[in-house]
Amino acid sequence: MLRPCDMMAVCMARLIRDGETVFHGVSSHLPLVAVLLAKQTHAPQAVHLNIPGGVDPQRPTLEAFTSAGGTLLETAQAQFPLSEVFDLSMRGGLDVAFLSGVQFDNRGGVNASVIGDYRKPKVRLPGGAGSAVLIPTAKRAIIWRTKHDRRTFCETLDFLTARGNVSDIITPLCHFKMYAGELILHSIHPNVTIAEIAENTGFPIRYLAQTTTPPPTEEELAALRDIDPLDYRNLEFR
Amino acid sequence: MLRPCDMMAVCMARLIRDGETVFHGVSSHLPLVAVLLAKQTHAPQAVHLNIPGGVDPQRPTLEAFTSAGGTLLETAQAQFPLSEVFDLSMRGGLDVAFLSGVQFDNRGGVNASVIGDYRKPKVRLPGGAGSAVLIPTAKRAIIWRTKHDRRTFCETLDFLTARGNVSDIITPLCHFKMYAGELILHSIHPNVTIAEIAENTGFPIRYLAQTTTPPPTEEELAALRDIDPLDYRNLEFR
Amino acid sequence: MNKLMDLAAAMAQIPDGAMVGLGGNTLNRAPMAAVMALAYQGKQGLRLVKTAGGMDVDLLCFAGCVSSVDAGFISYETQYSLCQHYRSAVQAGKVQANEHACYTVISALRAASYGIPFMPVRGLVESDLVAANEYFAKVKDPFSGDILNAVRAIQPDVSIVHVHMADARGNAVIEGPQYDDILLSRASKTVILTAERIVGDGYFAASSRKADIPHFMVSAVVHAPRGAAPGACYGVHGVSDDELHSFLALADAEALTQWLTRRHVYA
Amino acid sequence: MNKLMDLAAAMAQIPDGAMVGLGGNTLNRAPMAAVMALAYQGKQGLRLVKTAGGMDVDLLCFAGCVSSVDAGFISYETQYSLCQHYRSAVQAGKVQANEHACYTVISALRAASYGIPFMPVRGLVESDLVAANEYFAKVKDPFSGDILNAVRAIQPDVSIVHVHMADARGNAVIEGPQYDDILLSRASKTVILTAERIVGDGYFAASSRKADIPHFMVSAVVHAPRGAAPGACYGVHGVSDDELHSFLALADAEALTQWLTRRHVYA
Repeated sequence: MLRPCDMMAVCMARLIRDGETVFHGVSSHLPLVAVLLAKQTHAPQAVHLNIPGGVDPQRPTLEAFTSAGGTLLETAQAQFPLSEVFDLSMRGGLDVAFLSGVQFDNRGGVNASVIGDYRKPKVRLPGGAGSAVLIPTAKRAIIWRTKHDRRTFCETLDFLTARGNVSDIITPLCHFKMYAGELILHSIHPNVTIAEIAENTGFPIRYLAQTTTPPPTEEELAALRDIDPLDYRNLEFR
Repeated sequence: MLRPCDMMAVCMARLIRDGETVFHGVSSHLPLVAVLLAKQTHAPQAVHLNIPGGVDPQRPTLEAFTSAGGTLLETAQAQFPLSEVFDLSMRGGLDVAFLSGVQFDNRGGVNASVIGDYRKPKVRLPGGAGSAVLIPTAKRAIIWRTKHDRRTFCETLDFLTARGNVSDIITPLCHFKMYAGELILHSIHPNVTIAEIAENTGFPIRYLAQTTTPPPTEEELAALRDIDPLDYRNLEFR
Repeated sequence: MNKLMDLAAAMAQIPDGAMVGLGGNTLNRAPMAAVMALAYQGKQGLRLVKTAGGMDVDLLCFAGCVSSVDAGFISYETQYSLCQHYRSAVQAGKVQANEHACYTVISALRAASYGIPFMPVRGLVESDLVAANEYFAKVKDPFSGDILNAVRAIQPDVSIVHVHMADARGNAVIEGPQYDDILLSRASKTVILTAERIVGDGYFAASSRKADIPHFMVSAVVHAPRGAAPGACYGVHGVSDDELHSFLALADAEALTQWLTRRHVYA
Repeated sequence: MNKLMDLAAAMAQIPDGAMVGLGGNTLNRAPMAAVMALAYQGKQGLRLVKTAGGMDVDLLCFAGCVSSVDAGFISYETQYSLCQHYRSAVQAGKVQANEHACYTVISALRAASYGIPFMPVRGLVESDLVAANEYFAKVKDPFSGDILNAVRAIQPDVSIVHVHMADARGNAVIEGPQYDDILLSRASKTVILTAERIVGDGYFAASSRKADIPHFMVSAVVHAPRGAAPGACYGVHGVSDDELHSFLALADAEALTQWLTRRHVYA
């Protein structure tokens, strides 16, 4: 059985190119595992950056309660904490930032702030964390979201936390890509139908070609089990 | 025989009050010794700040070639390097900065930049180091200068590096103090005459009272020898 | 100067309405013992500042101590999920959520640390946050004439930082990730430390590892072993799952008071 | 990626006219071996950046490599006195002295590091430096309307930093005072390291002391023991009085060439 968390982690990892500087923040076990996977497979020279400031942690012990804990620093080569990662992005040196959100429109807009009015919100969300500054400054902002429904992928955002360089959005159903300013369907995960995606997406699905996301290879799955033996990549689905 | 370097070090040390944050920079053996002297005598809680970032070095080994070397850090309690000392001053938290210069007017102006035109100088001086930002922001800027002549204490500066909170100027001859916006003679060092000072000062000498700087006490002289056994406080006079 | 005092005395230094910076990050090394003492003392109108807060912000909102929160992110991260008390308090209009990017909190603290009233920032290019919040503005680069965003300085009245070691004067070391705590210490008017361990006066002078926070910025030092629990403290302990669940299960303010009282008695 | 190369190859990466940041402070841990190699290679038009420079700036001015110097202070400090070659070059109009306060160099490097075109600064309230230099300007605080000073960002093309330890990829540690070198590394487009000691690839991962400069900022690593001599390198050696005097006694450019050649042969 192909689990969404495995498909998502693999899909995210494959977007990381060798040598790129890559950042993930808090509440980010899936990207954390994806970065470690990329470094263990096709992108050994990717530079793993994170909040505690551990550059390229070597086989860190993952922790359930945080993706920003000290184990990412203790096995690292160099220290380069959050403030410096932000600075790096601001001066144009960050290749990839992994971010999330709660609502997305089909023009790369992200809402992680509120449902309803900003000052009198119906739902106060956790907030965009780095999004408002990283999405416009990182070369590519890759979004992952474990919910895929019409409230998440909607025509109009309640609030625009950030718009900018979103390049990809990965969900349990598919991989969207920005193309000419529009979020289009790039590939459909195995065992998912395009009808299912359309049904759960609040804007019209457009695509250049109907392709299927290549399923995880045996090597990728083995690496995932090795990197994340306690299955924290599945935390968001529990 | 009372040496100018001892008189100056003692005079500078006495200006430091207990508990104050005090900074000196490069080319500053005299203030370095003065701060250590103050901490060893009347101001044990003064906070000694310096370029290498050693807060309150304990009996540091002094080095001839620099007043900004690593020995000030290795025996310190905390690290607080130059950039942070500047920040502290900028936000209003630095009590005393020791600075020097080459020309001084009687309104607290300091020139450490050029003799002649800024772009085509007759003499290019080392530069004001921290002066331009510390003199206006530190609560008191204390100036020391081992030359006392009419070119040094002049009517008009060739260039104004900084003006601001100069509180005192210590020379081999005397102690000037700023009073109501004017640099006035505060005390005359032992064995110096007021005529000698007037002769070597390019602006009129004014004072509220003719007083003599109290000479170093035996305790102060003993502390100086203890702190600075290789006599680096005399470097500028060699 | 000996600044050692008990937690209650240190927290009593913080007046209602104070702007309070909180150290750590989400459930990592947040100053939870201090936060519980603030709640126990019934502080009012605190204005909290943090890049990424979690249980600290949630608990203080639950206890009714908070009037505003300036932060980039408020959550327990994934395992313990959302800060429901923070969320409810904002939705009820009791707490004003001043959403920043985490970086604009950092930029605002840097501005305070540098003694300047604002910091220019890249980013925020297309974001409703700029128009929605008075602490963002446009500034013109005096050299190129270009317009960019700026954030207003944030100078907390006090920051509370949980450290691994401190001496009685307030020299302190944080092991492992320091998050934004060193900056917080510089940006704030003063700092209150809670410390796992109190070391002797000569400790840092003799060590090659110098204190990260120098004593002259600190007004109180509290010996508080496990002062970050039920969150984690790097190198000392992880999260206390049972304690976290007992807090998350609290039904109402009365239950919270009992929970705090029980912890206070045992402290 | 192995970035180890010899000093000549590393310096050959620096083109004429480059803006070059220099690590260290006065005679403390300045990258002297690299500086001598730059002089030996006959670089032209270098634009030097440093808070407080000494022999490094003086030697490059003597060798005719420099077109401008942005710094707060240029001197050997008291014992070895003034930088006569720098002074003469400025007075002859060959080198433009862009005088900063040391702090405005720091502020300008911070601006570059933060990707912003300028940094507001306190200080410079009454100073002829503001009017005399185009890199200072007035900026209006968009919140209060107050006017304050600003300094333009400085982004060196490359900074040269002498470190105690580096691995072949460019992770590096500076022991003792770091001066403004960490900031320089962040503000510059790239960094060239000269290192007392080269450590193995796993060194920093296994150590609790993590590298201060991460590998991805570095383009070249040179093994250069005594790379700060005749200046001092904290914990390794002090100043070389004889060598300093032999340099200070050099009469003219020809003597300098011989002095550099001799050192190069022995390097």
